[in-house]
Amino acid sequence: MDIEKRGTVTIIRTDERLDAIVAPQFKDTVKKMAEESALHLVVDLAKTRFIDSSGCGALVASIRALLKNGGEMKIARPSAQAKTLFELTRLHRVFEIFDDLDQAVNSFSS
Amino acid sequence: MDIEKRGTVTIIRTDERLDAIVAPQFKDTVKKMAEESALHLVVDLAKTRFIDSSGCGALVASIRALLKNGGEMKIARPSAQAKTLFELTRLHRVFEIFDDLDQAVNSFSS
Amino acid sequence: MDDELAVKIEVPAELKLLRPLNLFVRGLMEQAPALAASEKLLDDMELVFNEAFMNVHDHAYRFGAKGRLSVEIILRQDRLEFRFEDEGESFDPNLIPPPDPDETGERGRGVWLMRQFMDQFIYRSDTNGKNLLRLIKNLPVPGR
Amino acid sequence: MDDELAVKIEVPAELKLLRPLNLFVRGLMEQAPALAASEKLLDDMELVFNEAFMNVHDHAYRFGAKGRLSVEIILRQDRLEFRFEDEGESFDPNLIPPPDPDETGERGRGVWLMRQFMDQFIYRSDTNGKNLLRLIKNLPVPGR
Ligand SMILES: Nc1ncnc2c1ncn2[C@@H]1O[C@H](COP(=O)(O)OP(=O)(O)O)[C@@H](O)[C@H]1O
Ligand SMILES: Nc1ncnc2c1ncn2[C@@H]1O[C@H](COP(=O)(O)OP(=O)(O)O)[C@@H](O)[C@H]1O
Repeated sequence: MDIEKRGTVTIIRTDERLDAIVAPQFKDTVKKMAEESALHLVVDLAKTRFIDSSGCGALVASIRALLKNGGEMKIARPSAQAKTLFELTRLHRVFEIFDDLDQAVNSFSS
Repeated sequence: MDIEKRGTVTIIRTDERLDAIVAPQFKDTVKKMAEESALHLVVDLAKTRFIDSSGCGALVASIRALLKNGGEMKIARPSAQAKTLFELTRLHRVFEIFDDLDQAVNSFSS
Repeated sequence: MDDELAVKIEVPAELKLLRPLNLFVRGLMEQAPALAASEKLLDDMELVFNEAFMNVHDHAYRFGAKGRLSVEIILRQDRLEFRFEDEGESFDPNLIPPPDPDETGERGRGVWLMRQFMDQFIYRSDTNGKNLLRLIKNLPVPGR
Repeated sequence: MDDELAVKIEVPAELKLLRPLNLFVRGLMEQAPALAASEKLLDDMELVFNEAFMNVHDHAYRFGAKGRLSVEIILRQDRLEFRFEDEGESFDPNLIPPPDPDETGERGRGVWLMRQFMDQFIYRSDTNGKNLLRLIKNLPVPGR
């Protein structure tokens, strides 16, 4: 997991797997950032080959923490596996999802 | 495994693992080429993270088949793991080993 | 692969086993032509395996030390089966509601996802304290 | 990792299990600090595991169908042990000569390599037809 600032947007890049091993750390990191400021966050899944239900749970917890604190969250570059999972769990209606990172970064309403 | 011709030199590139699964195929391929012509062969191990005793056996069988038919064999870019193994089994005295592919290719005595 | 390939793994249901087991199962499945031919099928089955493991970890052994888990993988040309046997808390999967599509909860998607991806989800809790979950997927047989 | 981590795997000694098992063992070893700290140690232990598996495949079950193999991996902070149990042909490792340094034979390096990399190589053939090979490596304990 690594974090990059691009103007007013924060990009968080997840590793190869977003599973129960790393989901708690991901969630805590985003929550902490969300509480500090109204964050514009892009979760860049480009490197993530595998995401499970706890990964989905961490993304849901993250977007809730952001919205509560006046922030916003977008998802960029999900794998085919992640897309399938978001659609099955109907999270594609909760997340705004982009196949292109720049589009995700430029999509915030400010 | 893939094969490239560079002038009079043939380069054979092994995959991530040179183990009992692929050693027979490797050996057969080299033997066949060795019997067709006096071959100048470089075995490029750059992609090979893991080699075991059957991989070593296949390399030994290959060099023997080449020498018998007037060919020569060099080894290029072994991993640290492969180097350790060649030294322990004293095969570093049997093989001519290069850390650089071009040097291996240009090392043939013709 | 003409015959049946059966492997059995006994581990403590600890988090640090999750990824090594996933690597093993993925590697094993890649040996089966019907699975190797479909990245999506491999992904789906890896997810199911992962969810089943995590449920034993999170729920069957939710109190205290993580107990033993026995995993069997039975691979035939036309069928893949995972068997998860634990000695922890049991549950009744028929009482687990499907996730509410309008709820954005953090949990409660695992059992439902497994059911979506598998052809059979069979859970049995024995009087001897053992719980067995069988997850069965029919595989497409090429050329039939 | 304070405690002992013990896992047991039962498989047919078939070639197609080699890589999935190697992935599992490598992944498991990476969970142990003393092993994770050294790529060389991980490589050495992966090689030993691989050689031991292949010997059961090639020699214990050299005739006909590949029989059952039980592999145990016992990981402590200061020690790694592999146990390979088969029901095939037995042998006397003390009668296996070290490889002749001037011989360029294709085979005959496995047992010797395992002995080089491990602290203990213990082989026992039981009257009940089971052969057990124990391969033990003492691990460097950080800060001791
Ligand atoms: N293997 C299991 N053993 C005991 N209870 C389980 C098991 N799997 C699931 N459950 C129960 O079913 C519920 C739903 O599980 P699931 O759909 O996987 O969602 P989650 O794991 O996120 O809670 C769990 O909260 C738990 O009460
Ligand atoms: N697990 C085993 N069961 C039976 N015989 C074995 C086993 N391992 C090794 N051997 C015997 O010891 C010999 C030497 O083994 P090894 O050093 O690994 O070389 P290789 O496997 O290349 O022959 C084998 O040829 C075989 O006769």
